[in-house]
Amino acid sequence: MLSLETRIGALALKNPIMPASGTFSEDLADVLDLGALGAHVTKTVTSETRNGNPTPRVCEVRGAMLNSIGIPSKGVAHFLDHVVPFYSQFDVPLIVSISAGTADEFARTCAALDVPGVAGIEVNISCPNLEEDGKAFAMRPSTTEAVMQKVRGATALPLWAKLSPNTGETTEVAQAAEAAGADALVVCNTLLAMAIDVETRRPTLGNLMGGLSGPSLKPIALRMSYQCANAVDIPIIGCGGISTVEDVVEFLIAGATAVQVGTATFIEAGIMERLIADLRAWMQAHGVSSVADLVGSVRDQEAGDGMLLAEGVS
Amino acid sequence: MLSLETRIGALALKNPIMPASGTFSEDLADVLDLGALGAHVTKTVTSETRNGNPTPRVCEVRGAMLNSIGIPSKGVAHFLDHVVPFYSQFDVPLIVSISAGTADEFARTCAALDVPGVAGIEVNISCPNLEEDGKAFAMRPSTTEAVMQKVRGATALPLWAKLSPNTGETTEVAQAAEAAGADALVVCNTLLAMAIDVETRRPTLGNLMGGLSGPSLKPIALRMSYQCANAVDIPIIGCGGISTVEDVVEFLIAGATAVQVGTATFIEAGIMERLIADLRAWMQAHGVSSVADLVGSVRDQEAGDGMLLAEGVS
Amino acid sequence: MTVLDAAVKADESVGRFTAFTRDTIVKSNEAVNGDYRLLVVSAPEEILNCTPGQFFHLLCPSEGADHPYLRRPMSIYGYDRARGELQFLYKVTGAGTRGLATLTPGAQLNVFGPLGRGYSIAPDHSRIMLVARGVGLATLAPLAQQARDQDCELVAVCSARSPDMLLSVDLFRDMGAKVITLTDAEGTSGTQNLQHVIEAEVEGQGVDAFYTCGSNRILRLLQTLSRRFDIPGQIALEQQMACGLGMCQCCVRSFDRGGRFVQERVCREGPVFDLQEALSC
Amino acid sequence: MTVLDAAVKADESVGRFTAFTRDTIVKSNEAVNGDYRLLVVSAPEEILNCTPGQFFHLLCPSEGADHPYLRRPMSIYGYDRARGELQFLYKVTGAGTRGLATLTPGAQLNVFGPLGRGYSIAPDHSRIMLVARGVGLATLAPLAQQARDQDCELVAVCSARSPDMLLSVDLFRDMGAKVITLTDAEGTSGTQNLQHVIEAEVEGQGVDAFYTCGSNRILRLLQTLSRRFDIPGQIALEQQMACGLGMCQCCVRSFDRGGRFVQERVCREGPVFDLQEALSC
Ligand SMILES: Cc1cc2nc3c(=O)[nH]c(=O)nc-3n(C[C@H](O)[C@H](O)[C@H](O)COP(=O)(O)OP(=O)(O)OC[C@H]3O[C@@H](n4cnc5c(N)ncnc54)[C@H](O)[C@@H]3O)c2cc1C
Ligand SMILES: Cc1cc2nc3c(=O)[nH]c(=O)nc-3n(C[C@H](O)[C@H](O)[C@H](O)COP(=O)(O)OP(=O)(O)OC[C@H]3O[C@@H](n4cnc5c(N)ncnc54)[C@H](O)[C@@H]3O)c2cc1C
Ligand SMILES: Cc1cc2nc3c(=O)[nH]c(=O)nc-3n(C[C@H](O)[C@H](O)[C@H](O)COP(=O)(O)O)c2cc1C
Ligand SMILES: Cc1cc2nc3c(=O)[nH]c(=O)nc-3n(C[C@H](O)[C@H](O)[C@H](O)COP(=O)(O)O)c2cc1C
Ligand code: FES
Ligand code: FES
Repeated sequence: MLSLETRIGALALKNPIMPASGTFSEDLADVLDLGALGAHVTKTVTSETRNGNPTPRVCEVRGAMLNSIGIPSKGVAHFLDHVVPFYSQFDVPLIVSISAGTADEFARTCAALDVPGVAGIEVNISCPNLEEDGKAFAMRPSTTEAVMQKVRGATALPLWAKLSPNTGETTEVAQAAEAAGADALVVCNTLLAMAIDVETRRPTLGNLMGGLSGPSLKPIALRMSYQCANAVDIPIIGCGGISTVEDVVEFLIAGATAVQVGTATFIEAGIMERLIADLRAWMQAHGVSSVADLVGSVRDQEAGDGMLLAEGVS
Repeated sequence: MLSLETRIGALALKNPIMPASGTFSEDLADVLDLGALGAHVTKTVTSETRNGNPTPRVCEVRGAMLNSIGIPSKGVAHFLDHVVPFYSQFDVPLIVSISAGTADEFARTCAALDVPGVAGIEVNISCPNLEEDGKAFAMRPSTTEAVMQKVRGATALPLWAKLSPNTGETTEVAQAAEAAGADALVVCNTLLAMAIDVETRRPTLGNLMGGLSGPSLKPIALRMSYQCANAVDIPIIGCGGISTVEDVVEFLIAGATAVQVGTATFIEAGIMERLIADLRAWMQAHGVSSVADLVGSVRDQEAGDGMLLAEGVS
Repeated sequence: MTVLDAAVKADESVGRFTAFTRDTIVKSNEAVNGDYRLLVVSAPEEILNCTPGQFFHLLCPSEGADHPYLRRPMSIYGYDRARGELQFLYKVTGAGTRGLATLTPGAQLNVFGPLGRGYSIAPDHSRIMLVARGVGLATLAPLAQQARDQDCELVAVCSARSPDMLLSVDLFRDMGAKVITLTDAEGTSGTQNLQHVIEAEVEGQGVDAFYTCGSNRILRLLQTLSRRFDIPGQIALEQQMACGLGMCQCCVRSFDRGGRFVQERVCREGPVFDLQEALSC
Repeated sequence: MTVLDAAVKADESVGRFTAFTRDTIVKSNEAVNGDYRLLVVSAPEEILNCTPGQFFHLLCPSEGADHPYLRRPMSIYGYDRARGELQFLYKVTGAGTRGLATLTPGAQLNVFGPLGRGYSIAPDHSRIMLVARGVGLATLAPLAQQARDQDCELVAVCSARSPDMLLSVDLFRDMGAKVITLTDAEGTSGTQNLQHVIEAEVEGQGVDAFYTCGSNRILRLLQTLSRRFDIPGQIALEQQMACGLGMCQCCVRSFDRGGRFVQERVCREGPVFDLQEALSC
């Protein structure tokens, strides 16, 4: 009786595979059955309309990509009128990613989206804090806590805090989000990076710098997922570079309860559907009957191979 | 009159290519002419002998590697007796990388290495601060400044501070190092990461987590090099994932005055010699006669392609 | 990256889905003149439900030091359902197209599509004109067949360095189009002369719509003539792409919608846009 | 990764340098029995200055989803300066060796070496014994030739599942060694019997030194016998490697040097170590 079900707090997902914000939209219905996914996670939306960053907005680097899309947004009103109704046709939890420049605006945006059809809010705190030095909220525990407290006060919906790899305080930020009432953590967003065209000497992104995503990010996101799973008691949703079923399983073993797939969808549009099938096959082949049997099953006490008994160095 | 010469403060290097600490030793003389390199940078040494981390100490991930070697060290005394004399046969500046658990021990180690034959000290502040919460000195401006001030007081030799990518405060750390008297910044060390063998469910490194190096690190190290070059007035030495002459040129354009080559040497032992030749050829082909003409020549004011004139979103 | 050939699911998915990831087999891949190569692949039926102006997103093979990671967008140069064939005409410019150029007959090429919104010929139009230069011909070529299928006369104004356009010229003639060639070599491809040629057609037998792609110079000229003669038009644009499907918003360009700038996704709202709304750059 | 074939510099570098990065050409690469494959490459002279027990660090090709990034260490199974030939005997276990297995005659294989410290036969030794099991034979094989070159008698005790060892047995016989085969199939490969066999040789014609590699069981037995009979020995060990040259310190293992544990680099101080100092694990 193999089951792919998993739970993120109050939310039951039919399987642990969902899209990452900004790499998914209604348009994917042209390619696969959106009803098959564990959850739907929409592109980050802001309360007002926004333009996003100058083009070029993406470039590729060795085995990965950079993006500086920014958060072009048609605003919450448009989102409520056009996007939420679209997803209501599916029996899949709809998670809406939001962003804002201040904690209060986060709360207002969150409240406006607390409507039937929205199953949860993903709080994208990787955006600049406009009231302080412009550093992303997710870079510090204090600013993370400030935002999460405000949004917690604004809704009873499940709240997922999306962490950033651009910090030296991963576990502190995770704990701050938990303390402020987050129901789960999404680990993680893109990592700030850059590339320059050596022929033109121009940065390859219009915005100079952008976020690294894809396979190169995986070992970093996996480390952060493991650290967070050990630092908090709320579920972790792994995200970063996932493109094979082994990647999915690796995140689950590290402590994630579900995963998000981003950039891989750009390379193979139907990949999420395939990963669901592959995960079932992997579990069958390995005699694992439930996702919960994988989650956090890392044998971290048995890491060393015991070959070093050194008291001195030759 | 093409010249590969470059200057790092008081030090004149015959070319901008040097090894990264921990990926180089006397043993490379079996393979190439060590006299051809721009500088020699030794594996981090501590004052006392140390064992390093349990094995397995390395593993590979997609297009990159993780290591948790740690700092096995035979101590400063052994270093002075055996290593410094070896390098004195070459007309190449010898840069000694040091580490310690406290700022005072950093200073003592530095003072002990201020001997003829040593041309500069690379201060590897990516090691845990034993007096505070165990976080690496390089993760915060305050701890960076504390160490750099002490070592500055201990020697008149050129001091290079080696920054870590595991921080959300890259420019603040860079400025702290400069303020405390660093003569140059090496940007950067490895990025904390992890991998798990899904069959055994064991972490693939004996030490659970380790540092990511190789091509995947490049866009991150390049971003940091660019940020630092804009934040401080001392030279930047780029490091991270460099394996082609285009990589070298990209770092120079971003603002680095020289580069360090690490992991690439494991794949192609003679790569540094080749990069020196390739750089000469590249400069020739591009009509560039001196390294200084490349350094910091990024056209960051011309990044966008001007295709977005949006006032609204459709 | 191993990509599942989902052909097994083809039956149930056709109709419901519009874009497909499929492994195709290279039939030929030859240089057709100085800069361009013609790639012909055999493709399953479900991906051949194409409209001229649409594109495929190609997973280009790695070769040597080149490791193209993202897919590369490529206009449909030709599609033939009966023969199960798909064609691309491309110019080798970087890692991805260098990879394409290494494909030999029998090799696999993974394609994703058809994608985007193509050209349309209004049912009441009986004489249309396409104006193309260089690799733009690749995008406009299938319009000739469409015009013939709709019993619409076509005037193809082809501008190029002398020998480059020959392939498409033959193709256009085969489709019964009136072909006017303007070449740098003969000094006939300048804007002035191009304008005269177009005006002569408009004022002579008449033109119901303009079709073009790419070149800024041609865009500006056609916009002027289109306004002056009140002739509608369509243009196919290019922009860097990641997803190709409308999800990532990387491929936006600005358009002038009645004096207001709006952003649209080239992969989704385009690549074919209204001639007047397009902005040259 | 394109690796420079630095053959042009070969002349000036030989003598001065001891390890070289070179592209070799595959002559053959065939399964020799159930688990093992024999890879023969033609190699330039400067890299054939080998000692038995040394290894090369191989840049294994990518194949499908496998992208081996680091090099893979592989013992020298055979080297022949006159024929310009280098041989490896390997077992397919993961991404790197799967890649090796795809190599066909004519393909290039980039190798780095020879590396490490090999076995040595003391000038005053006249009868030595090697004890090997499984793929360990790959490492010990070239010792037979060395023994013959030094006019030293060799007893080769080869333990294996029945058919696996045949290749090396023939090789040892060709080199004039006395070969004793012990197999699981015949029930002769147990520790007890192995001990009897070795004791018989030691107490019979005598043995001046033991040589082995790999297996913990054999290591422990040989350490006991070596102490009891005061016979020196050498063992080749394995450990994961990155640089292969001594720079990265990832390949360390612990050794017992007179009751004190010390760490040594398998790639540099080894892979061949003193039998008594090695620790089984
Ligand atoms: C809808 C559409 C249809 C196209 N049709 C054709 C065609 O039929 N024939 C043809 O030769 N070319 C066509 N192009 C351009 C083609 O996509 C690029 O030449 C190709 O992507 C270059 O890839 P590369 O790796 O060889 O070059 P590189 O310069 O190395 O590419 C680097 C990156 O920039 C992107 N890029 C570079 N040039 C363009 C471009 N002009 N448009 C969009 N992205 C670009 C690449 O996709 C890649 O992500 C089309 C582009 C679009 C958007
Ligand atoms: C000095 C030396 C000589 C060797 N000689 C031979 C030989 O002649 N024939 C042979 O079949 N094998 C030999 N091995 C083992 C061989 O190196 C490994 O089987 C091979 O590296 C496995 O790589 P893989 O990618 O196929 O397997 P994977 O398991 O996918 O390898 C993953 C990583 O672990 C490392 N690794 C795995 N197994 C070993 C091992 N036993 N020793 C060291 N690193 C390992 C790999 O190098 C790689 O970095 C030798 C090892 C050493 C250290
Ligand atoms: C083009 C693009 C746009 C993205 N937009 C958003 C966004 O709007 N909000 C957000 O929280 N994350 C965004 N992300 C980050 C992804 O959700 C994800 O965290 C990241 O890409 C790492 O996962 P991956 O390696 O699987 O892509 C975006 C990523 C990409 C590549
Ligand atoms: C095996 C290994 C050991 C290292 N040891 C050290 C060290 O002792 N001190 C240090 O400052 N950096 C050390 N580093 C980091 C490198 O110097 C370099 O900063 C990093 O690897 C990024 O460069 P690369 O991608 O070119 O390897 C080590 C890296 C590796 C791979
Ligand atoms: S390429 Fe992703 S939206 Fe157009
Ligand atoms: S493999 Fe690098 S020191 Fe041995």
